[in-house]
Amino acid sequence: MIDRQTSDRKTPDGKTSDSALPNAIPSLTSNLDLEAPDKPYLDSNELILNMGPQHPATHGVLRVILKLDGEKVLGTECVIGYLHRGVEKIAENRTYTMFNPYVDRMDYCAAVSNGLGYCEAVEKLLNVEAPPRAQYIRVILTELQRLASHQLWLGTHALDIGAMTPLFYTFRDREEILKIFEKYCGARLTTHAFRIGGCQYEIYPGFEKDVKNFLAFAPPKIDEYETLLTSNRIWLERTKNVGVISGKDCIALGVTGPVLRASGVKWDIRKAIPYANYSKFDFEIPVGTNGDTYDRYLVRMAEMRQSLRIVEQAVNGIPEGPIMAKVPKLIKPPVGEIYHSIEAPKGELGYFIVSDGSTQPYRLRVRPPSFVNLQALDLMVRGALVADVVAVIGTFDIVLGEVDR
Amino acid sequence: MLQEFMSYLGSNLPPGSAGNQLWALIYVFVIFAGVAVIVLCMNWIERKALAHFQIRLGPMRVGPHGLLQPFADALKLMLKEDIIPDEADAVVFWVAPVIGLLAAFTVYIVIPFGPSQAVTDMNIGILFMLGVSSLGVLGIVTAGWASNSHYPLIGALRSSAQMVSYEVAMGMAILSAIMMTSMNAAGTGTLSMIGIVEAQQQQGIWFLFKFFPLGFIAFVIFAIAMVAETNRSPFDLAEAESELTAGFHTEYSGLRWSLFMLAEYAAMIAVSSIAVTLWLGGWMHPFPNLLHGPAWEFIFSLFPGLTFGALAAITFIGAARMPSHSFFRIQRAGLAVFAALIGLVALLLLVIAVAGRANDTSIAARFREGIDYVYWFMLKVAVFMYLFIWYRATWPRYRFDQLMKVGWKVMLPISLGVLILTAIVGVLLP
Amino acid sequence: MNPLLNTGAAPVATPFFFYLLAGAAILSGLLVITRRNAVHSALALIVTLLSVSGLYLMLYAPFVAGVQIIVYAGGIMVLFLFVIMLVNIERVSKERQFNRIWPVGLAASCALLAVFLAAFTKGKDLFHDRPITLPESTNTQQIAGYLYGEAGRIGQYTFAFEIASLLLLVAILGAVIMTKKKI
Amino acid sequence: MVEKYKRQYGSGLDAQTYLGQNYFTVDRSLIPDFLRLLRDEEQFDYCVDLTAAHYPKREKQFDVFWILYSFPRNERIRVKTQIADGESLPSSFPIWPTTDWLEREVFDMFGIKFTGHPDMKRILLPDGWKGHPLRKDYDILQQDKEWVQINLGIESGQ
Repeated sequence: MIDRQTSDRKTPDGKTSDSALPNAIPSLTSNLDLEAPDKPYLDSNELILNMGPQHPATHGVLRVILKLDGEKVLGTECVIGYLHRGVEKIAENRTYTMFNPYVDRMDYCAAVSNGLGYCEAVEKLLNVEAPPRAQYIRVILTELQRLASHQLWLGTHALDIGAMTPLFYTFRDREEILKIFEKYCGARLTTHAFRIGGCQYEIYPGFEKDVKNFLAFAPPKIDEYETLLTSNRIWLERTKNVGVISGKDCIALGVTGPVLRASGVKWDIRKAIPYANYSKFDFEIPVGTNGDTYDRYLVRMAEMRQSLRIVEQAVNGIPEGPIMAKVPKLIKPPVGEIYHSIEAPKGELGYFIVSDGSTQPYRLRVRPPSFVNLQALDLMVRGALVADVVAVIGTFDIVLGEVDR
Repeated sequence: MLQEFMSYLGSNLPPGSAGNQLWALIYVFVIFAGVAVIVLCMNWIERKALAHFQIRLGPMRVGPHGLLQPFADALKLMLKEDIIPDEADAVVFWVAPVIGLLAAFTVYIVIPFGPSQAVTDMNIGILFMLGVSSLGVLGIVTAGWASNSHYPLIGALRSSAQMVSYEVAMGMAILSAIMMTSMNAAGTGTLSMIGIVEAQQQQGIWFLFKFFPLGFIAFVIFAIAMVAETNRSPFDLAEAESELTAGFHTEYSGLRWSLFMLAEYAAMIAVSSIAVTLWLGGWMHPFPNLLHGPAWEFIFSLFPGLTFGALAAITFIGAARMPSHSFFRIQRAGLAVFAALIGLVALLLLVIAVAGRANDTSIAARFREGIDYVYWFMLKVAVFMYLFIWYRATWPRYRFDQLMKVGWKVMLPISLGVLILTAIVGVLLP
Repeated sequence: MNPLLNTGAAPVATPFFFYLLAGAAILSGLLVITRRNAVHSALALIVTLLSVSGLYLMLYAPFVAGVQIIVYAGGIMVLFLFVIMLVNIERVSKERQFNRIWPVGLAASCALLAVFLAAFTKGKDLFHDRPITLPESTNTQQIAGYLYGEAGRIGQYTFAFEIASLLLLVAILGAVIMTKKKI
Repeated sequence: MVEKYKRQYGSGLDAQTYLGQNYFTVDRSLIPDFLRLLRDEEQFDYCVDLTAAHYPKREKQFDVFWILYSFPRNERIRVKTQIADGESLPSSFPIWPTTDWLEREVFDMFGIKFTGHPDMKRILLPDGWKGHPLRKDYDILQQDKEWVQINLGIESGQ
């Protein structure tokens, strides 16, 4: 019914040479002749619709310019930068430890994993290894944060498509995780839980008990979300083969995280390049088949269960020992540059730090997953309807604090 | 004057067809007041039920358990400023909600709450209802046009296209139900609403169960089309917040906007009462063929009293469980008074039920019958209302093209099939 | 079966309601032709049609009244409004309202007026007011009888009725073909 | 792998490793085809990131980094090149479409133009903004006062 350009086109000679790739993905922005000369507004059946920064369905301040023919989307252009706070410029004027809290403000839905990425990057620069007990605590908190971020995604995504009830279920359960964060490090959202070299605080006495209670509390709740949505006729209708993207296009566009895994590419940094001794825990990586919105939903639901498995193994095996490695009070890493990336809930979150031997990083580059994933929006939405644009923005699970930095 | 007043009470004809304008007028006012009260209660129940679906409490602050919330809303809407966009077409902008309201309310003169409890017994009852409900589209279209801005126009066009296309499926389903009425002895069906229910009474079976699968399928088709007709939950594309801001009534505010809400709820009640009349045997108590005879009559006549008694008990428990902090004193007292009120009504109903049974021709007997009829009718409509709310809590929203696909490619063929099958089965079976 | 339409007690057509509906019809009729804005005249037309359907009810023809509401007010007028909305009417309202050959129109309307007056004055013996003979079965059954024939017999007009529906089918197909841009 | 390319390009290229992460420092002239070579022969099919760093005192002021990763070989390398201020680089959009927004951000922050890029304009800052913030000479409190006054109508951002 909707003539959609199939995304993995083959060139005439069948080889997907690089010449095939670019025109396989028409240049993303220049096709939108926004300055359409003097075409009177309503006469041409094309319509420039502005899903502006304050639109209820764009998660945060993202402005999408849609070029519509009736209901069908001809092309989109994302205008971002409304939340740009110049984090990388600030980093060049702060010492390593002072910059730690800024990192939580970038992807405010998954602050703990931002902190983990930054601390591990600086530890790699200092060539220091956090003690095992600290690493276990870090793994528990990061996986709980992944679960909370996925729950937040599910609530808002279902709300965009029209189902109001899941939002309240997911937020009720997310509350339990935030309580554990609050007891451990005093903050619920921007937690600043870790320090360079390990963890700041010893785990409070009831920590294992709380986490174990949560492990018993969570699985039936996830089943509740599944019963609400997975076999819901209208949910299937609204998400099946909407915003389809193939594995090859994902890799070409640098899309990572659940979106990449839903398109059939079995790649997860926790398994590919293990960090924070993830290699000690066994868990699978859920993979989708045809890369549509429904597969991304299934992949994230499976990831929630995997995170619980990891937390369970980590809580039972917390080793004794110090929680802070020997790190000088004032961190002055040697001259050099390193790149370190972790598997954040949205995708590959990377830190590229160039240090010139002083206490302040010479250049700190953050590779945000949402910023790079958003480029695929135009390809996935071309030929779809306006309601699908809303659904696809939802499946990306983008956070504008991370896109704009 | 008094003679004419008393003369009507004896006859068992609805006032309109008995040519008694005075009583017809009184009935009209009673029904409109009743619908307004039901809409207020619906507003409260919808917010509370939706809240409890979503594990939250819903309005608790205005009055005990938010009972005064609807009145507060109504007052707020009346006092709120009524903005008219400047280039908007003032006349049409004012007329649109009035059309919507007219279309929604004129349907009530034909709805049979009881054999003689309808305003009038038009002999083209259902036809009249279909005609007036199609007028509702006009209200929406003019509202979208009058607000003279981009989103309402799209919203209005979308929802009118949706209503027009689901009216077709609805019409077919109603046709198959009417065909069933003509299977009685006289061989000629009837369009009049009271006639339909009487046909079900004579055949001693609800049309829901008649020719088993057919009646049920037609009922399901009507139930779905009815949700689409009133722009409610899975089909509420007109007010799809995520795409168009609020559909055709974006530019409305204050009292005018509340007129639209009133029209929507009134349309919901009207459409579900059509369903009740056609398929669930209007004012008949359940299982007419199995449980009849004076003993069962008496038991069924106790039901109204018992339900109100149960309601009173629940409110009393609610009042008792309220924390005894001084702040809650007024609220506890308020709730207790409310509970006492409902208890009183329950008592009254029970007394009438008992008195009415004694001798059949007395005023009490007529009252008891009247109350029974209206009670059963309203109970079935209440079940439909609860379904509307339940849909709203669970279903996500249809995309516009899927909505049209379901309307034309799924509902219409099935309803046509049911229509033809009912005809064939009707002719073959005696 | 429910009793006859009414037991012949007070007739439906009370003078008050008749004058009310007739007045509304004439007033809104005038509005239709005088309003400059197309949407206003469309709404006025709807009011006219509804009041005419009220008049039908007075003539013991409820079926025709119901059809009038459904077909005219509910169906055709909705399409009118759709068309008016999609065609932007700024251009139309600027054209001159009266075209040049208005004398011909005036002459025709005077002739019509003369015919009505003649019928009204001399018509006393044309329509002798005999009592209304109520149809033995209700109006809807009577119409069905004509159209589809009493139980078993083919009615006088069944064939004509089917041909009319065929005509409608042709019209629908034409509409589909014309709008078939690219489906 | 490193020896193969050393023989092929000799002077223009040398490979170092630091803390286990090896990277090439490549001369500016080799850029487009060396990257294409890496992608086709060595299957580095995923360009993780493209950034730059500003060294005002050096004669060639900017370091531009490509961080590449190969799925089949599960290996990550970096390619570094140095260009002077005002010079432009051939865009690597034809090789990896993901660099579209990354290059726009580098242009936005550093002012390095990429020739052959489909839509070379600012991505984070407003289009009319003058100055490139991540340059060392761009003070942290500095703002494009003129843009702020025209568009926001306030005296200054501070």
